[in-house]
Amino acid sequence: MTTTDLSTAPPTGSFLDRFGTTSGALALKVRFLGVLVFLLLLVVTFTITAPRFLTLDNGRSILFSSAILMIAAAGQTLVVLTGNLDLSVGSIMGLTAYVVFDLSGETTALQPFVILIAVLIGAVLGFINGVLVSFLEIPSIVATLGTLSIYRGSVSFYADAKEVTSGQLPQYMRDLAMANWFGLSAYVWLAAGVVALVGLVLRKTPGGRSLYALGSNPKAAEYFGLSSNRIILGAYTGAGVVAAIAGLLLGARVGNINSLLGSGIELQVLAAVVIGGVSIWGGSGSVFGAAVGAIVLATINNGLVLLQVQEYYRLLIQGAAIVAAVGVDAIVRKKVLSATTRRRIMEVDA
Amino acid sequence: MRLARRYSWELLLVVLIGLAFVWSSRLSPYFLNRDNLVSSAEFYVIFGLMAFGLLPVILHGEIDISLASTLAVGSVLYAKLADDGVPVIVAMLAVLAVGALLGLVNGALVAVAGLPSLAVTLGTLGAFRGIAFLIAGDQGSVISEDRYLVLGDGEIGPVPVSIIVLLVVGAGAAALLAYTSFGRYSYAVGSNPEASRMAGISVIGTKVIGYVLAGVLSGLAGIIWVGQYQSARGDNADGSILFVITAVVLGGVSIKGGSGRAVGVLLALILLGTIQTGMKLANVPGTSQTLVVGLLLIASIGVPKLVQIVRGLQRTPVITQSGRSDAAEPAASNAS
Amino acid sequence: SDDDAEEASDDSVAEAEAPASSDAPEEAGSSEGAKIFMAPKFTGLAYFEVAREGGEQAGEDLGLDFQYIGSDKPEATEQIATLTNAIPQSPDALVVSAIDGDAIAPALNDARDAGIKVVTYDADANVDARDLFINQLSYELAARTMLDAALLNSPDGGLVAFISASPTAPNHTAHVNFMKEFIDGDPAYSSLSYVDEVQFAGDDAAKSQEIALNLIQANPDLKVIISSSAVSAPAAQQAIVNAGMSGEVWATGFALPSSVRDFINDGSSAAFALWDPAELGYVATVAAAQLVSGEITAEEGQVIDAGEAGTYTVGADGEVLYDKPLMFTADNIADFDF
Amino acid sequence: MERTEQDAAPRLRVDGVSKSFGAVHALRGVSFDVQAGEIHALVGENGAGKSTLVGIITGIRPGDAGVVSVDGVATKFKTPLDARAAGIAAMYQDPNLFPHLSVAENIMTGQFPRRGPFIDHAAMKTRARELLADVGFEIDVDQMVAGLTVAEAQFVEIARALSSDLRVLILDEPTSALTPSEAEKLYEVVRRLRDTGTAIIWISHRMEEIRALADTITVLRDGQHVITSPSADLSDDEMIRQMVGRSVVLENVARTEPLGDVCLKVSGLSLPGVFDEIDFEIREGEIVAMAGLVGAGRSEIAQALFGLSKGVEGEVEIHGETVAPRSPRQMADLGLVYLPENRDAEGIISTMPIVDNIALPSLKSLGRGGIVDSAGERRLAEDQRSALSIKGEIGDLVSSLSGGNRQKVAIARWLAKQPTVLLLDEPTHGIDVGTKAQVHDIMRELARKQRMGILMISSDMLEVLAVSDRVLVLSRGRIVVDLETATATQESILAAATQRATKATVA
Ligand SMILES: Nc1ncnc2c1ncn2[C@@H]1O[C@H](COP(=O)(O)OP(=O)(O)OP(=O)(O)O)[C@@H](O)[C@H]1O
Ligand SMILES: Nc1ncnc2c1ncn2[C@@H]1O[C@H](COP(=O)(O)OP(=O)(O)OP(=O)(O)O)[C@@H](O)[C@H]1O
Ligand SMILES: [Mg+2]
Ligand SMILES: [Mg+2]
Repeated sequence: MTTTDLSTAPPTGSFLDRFGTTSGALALKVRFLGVLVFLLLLVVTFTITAPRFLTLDNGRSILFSSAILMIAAAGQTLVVLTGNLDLSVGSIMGLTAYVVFDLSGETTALQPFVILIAVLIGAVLGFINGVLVSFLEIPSIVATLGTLSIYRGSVSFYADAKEVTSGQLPQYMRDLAMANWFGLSAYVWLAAGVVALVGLVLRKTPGGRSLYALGSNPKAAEYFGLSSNRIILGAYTGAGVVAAIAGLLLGARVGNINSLLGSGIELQVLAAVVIGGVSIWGGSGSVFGAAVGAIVLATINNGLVLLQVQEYYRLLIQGAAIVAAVGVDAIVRKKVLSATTRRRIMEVDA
Repeated sequence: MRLARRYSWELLLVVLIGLAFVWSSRLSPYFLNRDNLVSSAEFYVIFGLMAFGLLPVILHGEIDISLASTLAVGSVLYAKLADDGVPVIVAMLAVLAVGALLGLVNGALVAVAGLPSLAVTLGTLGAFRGIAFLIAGDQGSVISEDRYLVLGDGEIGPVPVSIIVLLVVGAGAAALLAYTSFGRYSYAVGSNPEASRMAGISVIGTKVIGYVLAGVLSGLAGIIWVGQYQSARGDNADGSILFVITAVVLGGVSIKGGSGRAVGVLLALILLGTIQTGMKLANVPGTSQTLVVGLLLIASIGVPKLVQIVRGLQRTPVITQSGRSDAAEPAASNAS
Repeated sequence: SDDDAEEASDDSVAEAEAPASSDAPEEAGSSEGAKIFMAPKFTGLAYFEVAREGGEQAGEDLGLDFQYIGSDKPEATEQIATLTNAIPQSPDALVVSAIDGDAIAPALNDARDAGIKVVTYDADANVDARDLFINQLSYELAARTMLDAALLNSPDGGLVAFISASPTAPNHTAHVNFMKEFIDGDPAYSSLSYVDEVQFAGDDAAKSQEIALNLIQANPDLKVIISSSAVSAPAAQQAIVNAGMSGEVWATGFALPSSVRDFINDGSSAAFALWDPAELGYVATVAAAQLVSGEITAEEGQVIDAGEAGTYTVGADGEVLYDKPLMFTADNIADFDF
Repeated sequence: MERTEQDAAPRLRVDGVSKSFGAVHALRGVSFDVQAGEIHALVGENGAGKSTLVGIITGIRPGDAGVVSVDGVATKFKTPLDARAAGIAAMYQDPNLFPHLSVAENIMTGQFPRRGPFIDHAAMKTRARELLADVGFEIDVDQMVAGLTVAEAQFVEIARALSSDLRVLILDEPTSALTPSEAEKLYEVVRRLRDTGTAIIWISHRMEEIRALADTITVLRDGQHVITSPSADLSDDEMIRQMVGRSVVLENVARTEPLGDVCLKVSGLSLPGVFDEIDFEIREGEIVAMAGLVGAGRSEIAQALFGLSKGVEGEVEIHGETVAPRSPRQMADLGLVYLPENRDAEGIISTMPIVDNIALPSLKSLGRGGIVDSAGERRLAEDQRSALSIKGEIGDLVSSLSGGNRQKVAIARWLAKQPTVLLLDEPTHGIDVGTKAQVHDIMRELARKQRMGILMISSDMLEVLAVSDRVLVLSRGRIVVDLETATATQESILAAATQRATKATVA
């Protein structure tokens, strides 16, 4: 064990020197780099095995495919950071897309307010999740498992087996799904925007930092006077809003919307978040990691189609990637915790 | 009185089952028909087996969402072995062994490596499903040789073998938890893993056994699947884990671990089965069924808490802000 | 091929009528009041809703007690539960689209043991688990229809790729196999070639789109994506439109006209195919009613008279070919209101 | 010391504050004043209620009764943030930082400077740097707390407690994890703050530190206020007497039985950074006490012997056989058991009945083939219940018991396994005096009659003197003294425990 001489100035040694003494911080950095390395390895593997893989066009295509998952993963990140999770994300997406486009299809006057309505719906659904988890103290897995069914049930009830067809969508939403801005699909920019916005909120606002604080050390959060109920409520509401936006974009992209839209996507979203290095224990990870996680999943899907590999292997590879990701998380977590909780008992004089 | 308090959740379930029975029989005149009750019960055997498998895992404070995929591996493997004419007993043992192996994989990752169970089993959920498809190939298989179907299709007198299997497994689970050291360790580990370790219990071993049991029972469910449906495909039981978790939680098993009983799970299965059967018999649209099950799940946990909060508001606030899990204590002491 | 089917049914009308009526003396041709349940794969899909309308129409025409049952979850166990719970309600017949034809077979057999007639439509169950299968299109005809649609989109032919719902959907698998066979062997389709590996999208629109894009990337000279899934085909076309590749790549296959009307109208697609699901549902329900009344017994050669919807002859293994493919093009798309 | 504001109300007044946790009375009517510009030491044995008082003053938990006033104004803080707004801050005993956040964020959480909806990062960092500079500490405020050393983290906590209008600063055992040079740094900061008029409450177990710093000393004992006195008027001996003074005098019962063979022999036991070169033996029938300040590493030694630690070096012999402790299960099977100090978290499973708790470690030997012998189990529990006179029925939940009875359950579950070596960590911590005496009798009975070897870790001097045959005094991970109890006094033990051990120190 080393003793830092307190009188010395801030460490100014080489890059590695500096990380040598701060293993926890290093571990977290490595964890994020790890996702990128994993993505890089995937890219290299596919580039070697699938000649068509490394083209600009294919890159664009992968980004476009991952855009909606990125947004949904950004919302999920908010919740996972607090040490909870949201299994109802697919249902929120489906419900929002269906209801919003159905309403705007029938009442064209509503068309300009599509986004606003979606945000409202998402906020309400997320708020309900938040109340269940925070005030009613229902473990998040149970609460959102319940709302997964309830929200999905509600949308099928509402839809009554009808479909919203692409013609009913507001023209500007349809245009958006086709738009290309600066050589990339508008969706990619929007996803980048949402991720950046969520990232900004998480990094730069007091609320965002309290999400991390709560997940990082709930007891300390209490000592610091943070209200865990309010933070959790905020996280779920935010996640609901972001999921609603994802749903809206998914609906506009798909065109023909039925009440099943987005079902089952929660597992993909969780996978993206976990692979992206957002710790399932809460408190660590970034929304950018989650976005990279989404790209990783899209890359796997793309590469395997390029390689003409059977669907089954996709399931296997994705599963292995998740397990590997949490394995790395566990090691990182140990490092982080050991750095702050170890109490030095003996004197070690330099 | 003490017994009544100890089994208050089960009593509540029994009352609810009674109400559901009345409701269902009013909803549909066909409900109280013996054959119908039997065949409906048969339908829930597969979910019940997975629920009893999930029970120890949740009791230990963990979760396993990969069980339906394990079932699929079991069913397609069993079908494959049946196709190859492997002796029935050998085929069954092989499937159970593979179920155990898959459970062991989960258990090792969760208990030995200390990884979060939700994420681990999210991974193996996909991986095991992939294995099931690899075994099954593109097409499913149809099994018609009766000797392979006894567990799912056979009958002893008027009672289907599969129901007997479920009841035996349920009784076994109840006995395992109530009368064996494993059961005692399970509650201990789920209630307080640190104290359990300090008491010389192998927390890792206990959790691993839980996962292995879950795997074995899912494998058994796969065998029954083949018996009941005389076929197997890679996508068998896809999506059924939500129902299984609902049954376990509704059965009064705390998702945080440490409490819950097999009887509760059985009663929850009966309750869910009664409601769903009633609604299906009345041809209630599927959407309402989804809604009702979701609401039931949340209500089962949310309502007691809500009552507690309301009661707490009425009393002068004696606050325990310590942020510990002793938040539940006041209610318990209040009741006594 | 359309004509073939009608000729065949015309021929057999005379022979079939006699046994049909003599076989069931006690009910002598009346299905009035018969209780018929229609169970789609799962509820909430527009295609099945259209078929339901046909069933309801038949119910009205024949004075049936028609009910539509099912779960909104696309899971075999859910359909099994639905069917199991239909039996005690003693319907006279079940009209079923099988989500897993093998797995629901025992339930259907139970129904038949209880004296319930079983008719499958859209997706068949095990042959011995039902009385009749009203097949919308024979697998060969379905394959040809989709290839024809592909050629309408891309007259010069080119590379095609397939998206199916799942490896376990037998009709999709059969369609693909026939399409491959025809491309390999039939000179009419020799301008086409295909990507061997089939992709699976599980009737999920979002996934279909991702796969479509990946297929385009994987195969630069890809011309047509073909899918038998009424979800995947329009979704894939939408993905192509979104990607700004209309006119370079096309998606086609089976789709409801309502879901592809815009593509056809704006010229991004020349043709999609299907049949009339409402009429299919109508025919299936009529067939069920006639089984109930004893007008037919599902023997080979018997004729189902569905009034304006036509007459159909029972083929081998109780299979009834509806076989009326529809090709939606710019010329006729306005005529379809489903 | 000039107190210009003497006429005004005291900076902080604690008046009749009480607090119970269930059956435990952590504080009973505690009252004392703290003046502006003084360092006020708050001392008392473990469990005296010091930390509980800190929590009440800073709004972490409400007291049951009593008033805390600042500058004559009664306060009602709902959260620590309210307290901070009123200029009252604390550095709590257990580390409370967010490992994943940066140093600056940890310092400023809850009171981020804002620019619009955003945190003003520049301002935040500047402020954090200023506060760190105030405690004479310079580190990169952007780095993550997870990367800090323990001492650095401690200074971050202190910096966090500071603010421009700081009126009262409470430090709960701030130096327990610091080296002397680091501690010295902290003393300077505190003195400087005092000189600018802040009232400081300093909680510590270290004599020389209290002597060097405190202007005034308040002693708590068993949740009650004993004395508040200027430091100069309170000698070390007197202070210790006030801390340990008991209403019931524990009797020292002389041992009459001879000692048996060595049942536990430890040589050269080391865990890097925690304890070093620990050597001792325990004989059958002997009670050996291990004394020392909190944090001396006593629990760690016992835990290492029980197979709970990895990376332990050295040799352990049980009844002459060398063993390598790997797991509690293995050690319990070998007859060596450990009673953890953290009773509720580690010693018992409070949601299970008494009988289950007692039988838990013995289940395997009781039943056959994994089946629990419930009759045997109940018999076992009943025997222990009556032997240790545990209140209540064996079917009762342990959560319904008082602390003392919970502790008896925790002891009973090991006794049921008939071990030969007992490691008891603070066996009477936080239990009432009557039960305490009972536990002492039980220990004597086990050693003298049943010939067990007992290692008792205790911070209660009188208990050490009354019960043990021999005392090992630990300081900072090393045994500094090994005394026959007959020749030891409280003062000699405390003196040894508070001295700074060096490797050369041998008693
Ligand atoms: N949250 C709690 N629940 C139950 N009992 C508690 C709680 N917090 C403290 N106690 C009990 O209150 C008493 C006083 O504890 P406290 O931590 O205030 O003592 P202390 O003087 O700070 O001791 P130390 O010197 O060991 O830090 C102890 O008996 C302790 O066990
Ligand atoms: N590695 C560690 N990680 C976290 N906390 C630790 C660690 N080592 C010691 N502690 C904590 O430091 C405190 C004091 O350490 P320890 O228990 O070893 O001292 P002790 O001499 O046994 O004191 P006592 O038993 O009188 O409290 C304990 O509360 C313990 O939980
Ligand atoms: Mg304290
Ligand atoms: Mg200790």
